[in-house]
Amino acid sequence: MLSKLKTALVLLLIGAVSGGLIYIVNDITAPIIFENELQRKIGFYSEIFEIPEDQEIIYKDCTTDPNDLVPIDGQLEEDVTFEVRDSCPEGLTETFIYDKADNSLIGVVYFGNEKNSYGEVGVLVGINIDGTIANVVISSSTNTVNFVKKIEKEFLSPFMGQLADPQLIEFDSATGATYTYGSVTDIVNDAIAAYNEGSDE
Amino acid sequence: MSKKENFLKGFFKENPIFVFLLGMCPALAVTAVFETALGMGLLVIFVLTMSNIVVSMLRNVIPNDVRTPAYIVIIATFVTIVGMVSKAFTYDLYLALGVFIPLIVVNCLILGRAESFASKNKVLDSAIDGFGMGLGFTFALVVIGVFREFLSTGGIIWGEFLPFFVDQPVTLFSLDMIINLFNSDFVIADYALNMFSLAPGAFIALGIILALIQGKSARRIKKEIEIQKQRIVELKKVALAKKAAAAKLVKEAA
Amino acid sequence: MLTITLEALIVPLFVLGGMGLLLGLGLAYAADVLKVEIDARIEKVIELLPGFNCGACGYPGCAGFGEGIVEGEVEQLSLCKPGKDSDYNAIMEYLKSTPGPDGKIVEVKK
Amino acid sequence: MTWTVFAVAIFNAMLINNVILKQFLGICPFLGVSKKSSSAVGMGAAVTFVMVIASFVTYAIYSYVLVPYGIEYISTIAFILVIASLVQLVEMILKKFSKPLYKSLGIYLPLITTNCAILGVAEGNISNIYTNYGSSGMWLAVFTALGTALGFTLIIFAFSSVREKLESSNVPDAWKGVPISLVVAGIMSIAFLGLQGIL
Repeated sequence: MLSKLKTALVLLLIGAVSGGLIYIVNDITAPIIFENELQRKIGFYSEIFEIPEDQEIIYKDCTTDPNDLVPIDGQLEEDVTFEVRDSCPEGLTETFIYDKADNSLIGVVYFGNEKNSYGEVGVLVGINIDGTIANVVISSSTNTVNFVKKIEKEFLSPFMGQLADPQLIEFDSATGATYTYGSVTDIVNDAIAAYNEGSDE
Repeated sequence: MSKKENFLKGFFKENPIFVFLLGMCPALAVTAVFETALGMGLLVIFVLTMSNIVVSMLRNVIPNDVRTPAYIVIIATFVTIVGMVSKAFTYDLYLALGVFIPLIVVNCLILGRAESFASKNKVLDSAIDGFGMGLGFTFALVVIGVFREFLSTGGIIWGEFLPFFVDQPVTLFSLDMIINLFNSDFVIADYALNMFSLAPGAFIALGIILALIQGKSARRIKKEIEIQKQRIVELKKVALAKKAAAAKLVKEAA
Repeated sequence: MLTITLEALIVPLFVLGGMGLLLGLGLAYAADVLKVEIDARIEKVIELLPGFNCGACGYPGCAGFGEGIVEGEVEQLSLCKPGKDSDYNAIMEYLKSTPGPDGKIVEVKK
Repeated sequence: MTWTVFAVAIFNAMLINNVILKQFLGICPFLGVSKKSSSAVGMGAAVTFVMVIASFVTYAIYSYVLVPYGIEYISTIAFILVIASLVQLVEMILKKFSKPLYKSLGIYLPLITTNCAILGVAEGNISNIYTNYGSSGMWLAVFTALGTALGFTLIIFAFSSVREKLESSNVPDAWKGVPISLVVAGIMSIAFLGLQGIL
């Protein structure tokens, strides 16, 4: 019995030490991970709306309490055409981007994630305040690297400047990488639908 | 075995992937691009060295009954730590490797080294063994990664997943550079063999590399056998000549 | 930066430690209750094998390969890819010097 | 959740996202234990058995221990510890009480601890199923595990049958053994690429 107790005690000690070690490392890295994700997000938003580096932005997300991330002080402009909804549109994350200096709305970004036969694609669709598409960016992907690169280079820029209207939007019909591009167009369609639904209210 | 031999054996003589066929899952899954292969290798080097050191330190404490669970806990701790660190500092690499970071735990190379080397040897030797084996593993991954990335894109790019030393991704080498000396608007990526970045290409690329290695060793063995045969033939000749001479002597004496 | 609170630290410590204690006791107890007498040579041969459990020999793990060797199914020890000459020699010598319960000696090639 | 959801989960995990040919999990036993089709079937059965049991257990640990205490970050270590101990226990029980069952199934069990398919499915279930479906995710996870395991068995059996034929064919020295087998696996993978886009 004593030897069994010793066996169990050794496992207990190893388990406890590794638990403590992992806790400490997690404690050190968690804020860095959080900060990195924040920076990444802001980087993507700046890229979509071509915001210069010295201009600071704040954003309001439909999933998280915005006060946790960046405090918004002052009043929002009254004549903004959208209402910040309580819940996200189905399958998308809706984020409102504001200029920090005067709290004016810059645009809306929709983030969608779709699974296809090659893996997953995460796409950010930015829509300007005048209703045109600002940019479409692939933020994360487990799809074939070459296809994604090709799409980023050739097939995302045609979206820029198009009016965000389900009837008018044009997609490229002939691309080599059908699955990846199909996922991108699905998310763009969803985002436009969500945008029109939101702005009608 | 000297310390130097112990360190170098992982590269060629006992290369985990090319010779022992251990740790094949990452060798196929994360080698579509050279950089992810290198990143995976670096993580494995750290885990293998650290777990070898700790297992070797505790080799007299851990009871035999719970050897495997104890080793697994030690390895899993370091794997969790590298997972967190890579998420914090190389987020793109973390995303690209995905589920294969936690799966380092069940890489048979690491548990195998703990069982077969670290549990029987001193701490320093185990550390050297772990580091050398990890380097050998990384070397093999990088060879496969370079092979596949070159075939599937026609070039090698640095800086997309491991953002060290450069701000923007840099093309280290590309066939474009050579072809564009003669023909100005040529893009190799349009003619590249995309299959090698997909699942079937992984199997076939590894098959080709293993066949190259096996072919070389097969030829060497064939050569050795031939040399041995020749030596036997010569020995026979000498023996025959001796016999003939002896017979002659007998004859003359008679 | 480092804000380690004792309450938060205790949770992973206890969960992993508790799991270790529970599983360790359980396994040690089960090993006692569920013990099966097998040929002592099999255990020794398994110990002499590299222990990678990679399955490259075509047998189900090192245990299967060791059993195969002692039962005379295995023709060549070099099927075990991670093994080295020193491992093979050790196994061959051990099997030569130790006859089984029925007095027979197992012979295997490298 | 209806039965179609489960059927789709099985079909998807078994054929479209095949664990070996698409996700590259469990390659070690795939190359090692496929020289004879009888041992391949044994390995497949052992994997199916453990994978289904493990998906129940990991679900329980994840949602009743890790999430309530907010320590999801130790999931890898907790999962592998429990799976490894469970496998060892099942092996001991089989060895004690049923010799024929041990011969056909139990001897493959130790290999499970170094088979990344088991832990890979458990880890994948966290990100794909538990976070999206919550408490109703258990059965979906179990059926995904079942489909994955069936896909593993199917492929390893088909592959071992091809390898048995390859043994007796005249292959150049350089390609003998593993290299030609890898090319065979690559061709099988091309065939399974054709199933993509069905769902």
